[in-house]
Amino acid sequence: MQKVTAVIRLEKFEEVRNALERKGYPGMMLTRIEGHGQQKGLTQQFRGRQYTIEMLPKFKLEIVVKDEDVKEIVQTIIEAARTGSTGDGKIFVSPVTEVYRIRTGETNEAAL
Amino acid sequence: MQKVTAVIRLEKFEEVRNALERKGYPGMMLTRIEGHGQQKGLTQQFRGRQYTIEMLPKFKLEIVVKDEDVKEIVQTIIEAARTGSTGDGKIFVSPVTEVYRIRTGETNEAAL
Amino acid sequence: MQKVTAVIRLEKFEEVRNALERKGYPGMMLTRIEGHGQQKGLTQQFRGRQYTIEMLPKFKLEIVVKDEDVKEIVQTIIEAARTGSTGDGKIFVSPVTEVYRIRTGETNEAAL
Amino acid sequence: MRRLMLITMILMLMLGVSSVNLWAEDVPGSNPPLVEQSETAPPPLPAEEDPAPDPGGASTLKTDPGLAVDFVWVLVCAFLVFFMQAGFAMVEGGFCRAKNVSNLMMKNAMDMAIGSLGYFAVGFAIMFGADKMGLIGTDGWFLLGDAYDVSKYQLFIFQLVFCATAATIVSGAVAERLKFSSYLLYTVAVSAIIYPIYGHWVWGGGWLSSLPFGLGHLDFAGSGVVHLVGGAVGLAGAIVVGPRFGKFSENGKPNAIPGHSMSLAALGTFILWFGWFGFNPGSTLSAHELRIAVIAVNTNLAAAAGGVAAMGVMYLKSKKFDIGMTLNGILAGLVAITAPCAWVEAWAAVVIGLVAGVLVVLSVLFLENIGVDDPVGAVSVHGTNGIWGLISLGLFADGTYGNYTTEAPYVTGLFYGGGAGQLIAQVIGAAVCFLWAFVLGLIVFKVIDATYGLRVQPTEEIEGLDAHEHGTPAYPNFWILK
Amino acid sequence: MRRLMLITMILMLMLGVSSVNLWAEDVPGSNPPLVEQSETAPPPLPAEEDPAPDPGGASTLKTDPGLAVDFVWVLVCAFLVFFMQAGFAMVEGGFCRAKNVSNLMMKNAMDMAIGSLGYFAVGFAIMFGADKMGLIGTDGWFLLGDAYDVSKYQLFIFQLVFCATAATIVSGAVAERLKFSSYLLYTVAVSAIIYPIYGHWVWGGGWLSSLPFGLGHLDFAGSGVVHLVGGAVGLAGAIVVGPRFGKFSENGKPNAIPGHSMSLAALGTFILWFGWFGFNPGSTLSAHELRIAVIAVNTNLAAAAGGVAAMGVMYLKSKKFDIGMTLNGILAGLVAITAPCAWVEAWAAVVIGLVAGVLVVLSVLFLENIGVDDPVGAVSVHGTNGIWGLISLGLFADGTYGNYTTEAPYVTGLFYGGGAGQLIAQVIGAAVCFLWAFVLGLIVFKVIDATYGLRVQPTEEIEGLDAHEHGTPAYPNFWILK
Amino acid sequence: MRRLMLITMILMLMLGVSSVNLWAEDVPGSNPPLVEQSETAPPPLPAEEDPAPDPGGASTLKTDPGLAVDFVWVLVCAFLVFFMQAGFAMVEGGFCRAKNVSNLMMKNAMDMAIGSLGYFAVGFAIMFGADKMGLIGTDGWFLLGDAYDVSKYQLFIFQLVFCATAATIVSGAVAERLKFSSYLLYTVAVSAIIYPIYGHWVWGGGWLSSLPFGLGHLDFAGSGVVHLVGGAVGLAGAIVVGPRFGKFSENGKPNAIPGHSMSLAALGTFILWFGWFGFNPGSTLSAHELRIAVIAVNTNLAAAAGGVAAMGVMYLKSKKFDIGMTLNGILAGLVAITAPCAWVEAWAAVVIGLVAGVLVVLSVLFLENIGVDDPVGAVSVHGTNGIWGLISLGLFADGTYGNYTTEAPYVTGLFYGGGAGQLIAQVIGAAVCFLWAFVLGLIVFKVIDATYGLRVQPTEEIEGLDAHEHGTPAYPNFWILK
Ligand SMILES: Nc1ncnc2c1ncn2[C@@H]1O[C@H](COP(=O)(O)OP(=O)(O)O)[C@@H](O)[C@H]1O
Ligand SMILES: Nc1ncnc2c1ncn2[C@@H]1O[C@H](COP(=O)(O)OP(=O)(O)O)[C@@H](O)[C@H]1O
Ligand SMILES: Nc1ncnc2c1ncn2[C@@H]1O[C@H](COP(=O)(O)OP(=O)(O)O)[C@@H](O)[C@H]1O
Repeated sequence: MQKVTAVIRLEKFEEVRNALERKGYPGMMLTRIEGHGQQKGLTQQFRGRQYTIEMLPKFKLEIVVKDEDVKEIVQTIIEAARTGSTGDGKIFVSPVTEVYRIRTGETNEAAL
Repeated sequence: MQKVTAVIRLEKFEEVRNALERKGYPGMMLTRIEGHGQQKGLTQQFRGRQYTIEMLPKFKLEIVVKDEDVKEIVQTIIEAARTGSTGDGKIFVSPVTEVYRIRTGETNEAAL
Repeated sequence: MQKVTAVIRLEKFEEVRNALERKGYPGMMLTRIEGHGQQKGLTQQFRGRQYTIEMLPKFKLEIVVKDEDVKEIVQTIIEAARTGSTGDGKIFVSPVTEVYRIRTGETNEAAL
Repeated sequence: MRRLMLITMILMLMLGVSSVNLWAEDVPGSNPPLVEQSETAPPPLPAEEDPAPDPGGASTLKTDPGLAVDFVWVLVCAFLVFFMQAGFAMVEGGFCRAKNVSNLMMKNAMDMAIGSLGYFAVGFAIMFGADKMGLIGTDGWFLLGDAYDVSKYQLFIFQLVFCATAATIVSGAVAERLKFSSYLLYTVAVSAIIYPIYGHWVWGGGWLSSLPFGLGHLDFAGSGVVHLVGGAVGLAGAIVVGPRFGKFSENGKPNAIPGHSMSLAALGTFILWFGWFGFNPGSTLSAHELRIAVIAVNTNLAAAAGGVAAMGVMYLKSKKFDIGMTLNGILAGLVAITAPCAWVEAWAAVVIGLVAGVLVVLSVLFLENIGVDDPVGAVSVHGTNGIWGLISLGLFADGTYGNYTTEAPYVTGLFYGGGAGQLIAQVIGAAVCFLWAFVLGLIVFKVIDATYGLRVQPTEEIEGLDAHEHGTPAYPNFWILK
Repeated sequence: MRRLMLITMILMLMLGVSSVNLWAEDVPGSNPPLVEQSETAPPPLPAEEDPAPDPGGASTLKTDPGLAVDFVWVLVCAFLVFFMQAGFAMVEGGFCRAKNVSNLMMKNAMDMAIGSLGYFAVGFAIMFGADKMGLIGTDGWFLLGDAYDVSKYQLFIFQLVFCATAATIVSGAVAERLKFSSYLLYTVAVSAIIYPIYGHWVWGGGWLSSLPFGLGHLDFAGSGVVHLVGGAVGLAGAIVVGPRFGKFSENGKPNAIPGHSMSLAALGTFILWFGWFGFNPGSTLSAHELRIAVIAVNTNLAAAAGGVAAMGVMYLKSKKFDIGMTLNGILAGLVAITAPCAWVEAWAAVVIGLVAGVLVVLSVLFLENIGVDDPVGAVSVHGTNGIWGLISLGLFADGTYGNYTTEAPYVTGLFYGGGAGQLIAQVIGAAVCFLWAFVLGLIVFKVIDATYGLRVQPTEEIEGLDAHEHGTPAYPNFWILK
Repeated sequence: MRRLMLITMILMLMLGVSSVNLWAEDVPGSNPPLVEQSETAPPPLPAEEDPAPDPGGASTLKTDPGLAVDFVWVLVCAFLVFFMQAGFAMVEGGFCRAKNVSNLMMKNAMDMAIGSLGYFAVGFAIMFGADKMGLIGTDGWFLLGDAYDVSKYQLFIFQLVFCATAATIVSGAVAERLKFSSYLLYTVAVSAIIYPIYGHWVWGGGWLSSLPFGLGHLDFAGSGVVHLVGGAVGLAGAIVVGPRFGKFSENGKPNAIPGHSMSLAALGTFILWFGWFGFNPGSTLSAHELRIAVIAVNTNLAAAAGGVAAMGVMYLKSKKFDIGMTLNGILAGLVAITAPCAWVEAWAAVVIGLVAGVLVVLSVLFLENIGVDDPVGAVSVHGTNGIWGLISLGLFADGTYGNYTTEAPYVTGLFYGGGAGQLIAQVIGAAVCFLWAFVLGLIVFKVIDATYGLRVQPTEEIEGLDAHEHGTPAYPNFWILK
């Protein structure tokens, strides 16, 4: 099994979630992170003094899926999350060796 | 080494932590996430207009342990976190290749 | 490719980020977590009743890099994040098999 | 549409002018309400043959030592009304999202600031200056000259905080997407023109106060002058600027966009309730009208009843005790009782409040269903219930209190055997008020939109007005979700 | 236990009745306190041969033009007391968890709303209507008939906000687990029955005010009538509903459950302190008692001393400057000075406040140690210190001020050579007050529990009342931990 | 440096003493301002041959029944000023980081509490006791003896809340790094010594009020006595304690440290604006000066103008509508108008406010550029604009109002043909005020630093004062970033 980790824009989350649900992948973990990449920060100011927010709010989405589903998931996310400007985010795929469902004790693909 | 990632209910965290501590695994990272799975969302309303919260608050627990400890850890978490209703969460195991302790520079199992 | 995950003190983040940037690794995900390890908790009180905060606020930094860069990254983080007291944090390295850039669809090392 | 608006306005102005011509002489007892005072308290706005202006206050006091307590009363009430600005800021902030809170705080602070200067420069003169044909006042600009007088200054501070209230109501209706600079322009228009002109018609001795029905159009503390004006301009603003991204699904179904802090919203509601005790009882402009006690009781009971009714209706509908709607219900009760507060008794205040609580729920849901996005319910609270307040006066006035005086003629409504006269005056006033404010509001917002741009860029709206227009996120230490 | 309660109550009522029989004629100077006024201010509650009710206020003013300033004073003070509702909402909200904040805001808004209607319908009549055997008032229902009078309305609004305060105190003690609908029921009981009946005994001309000790039981602004009543009902509620999940470990050790916002808690404390300046000085019901200045000073000094003492004690115990306890200490000082505020001098107010600050710390820790979970310390602040306030009056009253009048007989306590008479009256009153409110509270909560269910489901409590009872999380844009 | 300070202070004291010797007899009309009253209101501070102290108030009222309304006015205004404590708490809390909010709340609560006790014990006696050589008052300790009098108590409560304001201003300037216990010590010093002595010089009949220029140094409601004193001590504190970690980069470049809640900061600003309506108009100490209406108008317009100017300047500089600076601008306008509010007309108030808004921006940026870290801008708001307020009085006073009286001699400034006399008196007063407060502040903070330690440990500062000094994080349910 694989974990697909996607960093996306906050405002794209609803679209991504709906797209994934339509494809039948409801399970996920959503984390609010701050990201940094090529996107340039925002200049802000407080009581007349300027500063730059280099870290911008993003959502990190983690979905554990069967190996064969990775391609489709990645494709679905890319389509739903793309705006074409810097800051659209990235997707990382990494191996998962075991899965358990706490409620039932089922394991691995049965637990997904 | 392996990373054990467990998604659990907020209110189960204390029990899980105590159970782990009793078994001698104090090190962990706790993240507040929003999860989605088979558990159905909550219907809420704001100024008369209803909406559904599909993403429910969960804790994600990450513990890096020696390969041989994975079984016990998983078992401990499952026991402490189970309520038997949907939304109890899942556990994922994934490989970790190197570990460093920042304070001392120790590495791998010595650093756990 | 590898994911370098570092748990560091909140107040060390700026230094670590600057050090990484100087070395040319701008991309990262930052998550606010609560950590537990050897560092002992803080005794707090509310309306006269004491309690201990066992989980202390930390930042988790995740950086995905080419295999050959792992050493340097780890070294850079260790140097910038160390204070020498318990609670300095840990670094974990784990494999990443695929990377995609959502904006362009580029993959793997080209997407980093 | 523009043509329609212009025509309406011209018609309305003509109606005003002709009414002056027709009625001005016919109605011997037609008094500019605020100028009338109980015998113990001499008029704050002196009559034609003004005594010399008295900036120090010594000679004014000599004419009536009882004025000391009147000044205390009016000033303290004005301070309470001022404090309502904080209430509006908290309610609006609480009902909107965290990413726009700095913006809303700035809007609420600056409509008070800019509104103060605008009303000081021209608004007060238009509203309370020497009347011209029942339409407009014409002196007292910048409080200069004869206006440098303790009585005039006293009237000014009280009226100013009312004007600022009218201005601030709008900010809720157009929240989370209006450009800040456009908001400043709009504030000038309301505080210097839209509000004072209409105010002159009712409180400054203008034509509405001399309508030949009942005792003329009456509005004790401003269900119409303040709240309906604010609500109607807000409706115009919400229509012109359009709904927020995400408020309506593609199929037009309205979505909930929950506000970021119920504690601030509740605090704001309490502050408004508190301030309303200055708003309504203070509008006697005299402590020698002991009727202030009745006004205070009515104000409180209507608020209570409004909250209970709104909560009840929502509970029947959804089996939830809806906090947002309940708070709106409290405010609806307060708005509704504002016009009739001095002329009704306690049980009637309860009834007026109950109706207001039901109306606000219906109005909020109705407006959303027809595609109007009013993030905090300002139009329903202040507009819909402003109208209800004006009308309820014509129904429930019980004939125990006169036209800002304890002397006869008393104000009597339909249910107390006063006939339909007062009710007609109220309906006319409500209609004129809504039309005036709504049409002028449309014009102002359309003009700003066409010339300057009314709405922020989409990315600015999505990332929040705070980051883009102000550079200052409201809660930088917290992990914010939306 | 029920049997015990019933017996206690019957005994208490008998005590009341017999005391009326025994003492009513014996005590020639026994005045219903609020009815008594200084010579310059005629009584707001007219005597037997009432003049015609005066809804407009003109004829009332004619009887005494000085009433204008009295009305201003009483109304402004009533507004300040009203504002305390916001203070309670903020303190309670701040001291509880984020997941229950919408619920607490609703409770605080609705106890004002429902309480207003209940007190309007029956409470006021019971408390201040024509006395029956020293036990209960019997006219003025719904403010109808003769109650439509500016003086009656003035008294009503002032008393109403006191009643709402008593009601709202309880919501803190039962916070985070009581069903909202049960809370509404309870509010009706307190505002329409428990509070008004006891209030009648002390302020409405009832039997406690004619106790044959000292000048009868005295309670200037309500350490007993308002705060101890609220605190004792709260204790009953906290006992019946039981502690929150997680408040006590399996071994019974109490755990801290930190409140979600110290800024709101502090804001609430400041608002309460501010409102108390209406609560205490306003209770003269007359601006012609210049003693109001002394009352204001005492109120402030007791608050200050309470805060300093609570902070000091906690610092000695834990080496921390404990904000929660310090804020409680300030409120404790305010509660304690409420009864004696008009009868003591400044240094005594400081002493009373210092003792209050120590008492509140001991009381909070004691109650937790015996298993009572009072999330905000309402019982310790209002109950424990309500008792202390009543008693301190019997100790420190210095013989410079009479029974709501500047005329003799003056109130003199033990330390000023007045003997034990007043102290005895105070102890009796405190005991009766506690018993009455605690027993009635037990009955009300037990009955609700048995018939309707008092407490929410465990999952609702764990996930928060906001999500389940109201459907509206208080802070949906923030990443919440608990 | 210490030597310098000592010399300055000695010089200053000598200046004071000699001025008394030189001028005391020369200036026949030199009145202690607060002692002077309009004819309708007898002096609250009785003259030499005191009538017997009157704790009950009956005989005082008999001397003048009009006092009832004066007492109401002064007390209500005192309550409003008290409420400013909540405003300061919210502004300071909002402008600082979440990890220090409990600490700031405690500071704001305890400077009121400790300040109350300090002013009660010695401050009031020093400030308003029988004058000794124009330097210091000498009776009324602990409000005992002859001070047990309704007029004295009334004066005490009003002055006390002013004293607390001066004390609380400092907490903003030294926020986020000062030890809490040191703060308590400092509070005692300000409320018992620094503030009362200077206050005596201006308001207690001391030497500055009898300067032989104009009508002596004038400061209507305390731009100098309250705000400049607070601001100057704050400056001393900020210098001695040093900047927060991270405020300046290694190269000395100042960094922004954003505050944690703009909604609280805005709320606080509204509360302060509201409270200022007690601060300024209430300082007549008499409702029989109808000039209070003018004062209220001026107060409001200066605030409005200050906000607009600060926003405008910042917009020109950065193209952002800077909320923090705008709120500071509003407060700057309020501080500046505090001294001249009774002596100028509306347009001048607008000008004074506009200048204040510009000054505050320049001052904030300047102080940061020279390395002073004042987290909330207290020095710029209260110090810089306190000076401007004092001076503007000498420019704009328009000769319509006298020395706390409507009687001549009137106060007239440079622009109204009054010559430079009053301006000179103002400049002298401003210089003395700044020097006195700054030097004493330096001494106090240096002494605390040397003996006891002024600043928390670095880890405490990094992890937050809340966790270490109080044990109570302000927002434990939220995911906090910094
Ligand atoms: N090497 C990396 N490791 C981890 N996260 C990364 C890395 N590079 C980018 N990211 C994440 O992806 C987000 C988007 O990256 P960015 O470079 O701004 O977008 P784009 O690639 O579309 O231009 C960043 O905010 C960060 O959270
Ligand atoms: N495929 C998945 N990938 C990642 N996280 C998942 C996945 N499925 C479930 N989860 C996480 O586990 C949580 C519990 O899942 P759910 O299906 O509600 O529980 P249960 O399996 O007990 O019925 C979810 O809230 C989500 O955070
Ligand atoms: N086994 C582990 N698995 C996951 N995270 C860990 C583990 N051990 C430590 N951590 C993380 O590292 C942080 C620092 O650990 P700690 O033992 O306090 O530091 P140090 O090793 O410097 O003494 C912890 O707060 C926790 O978040």
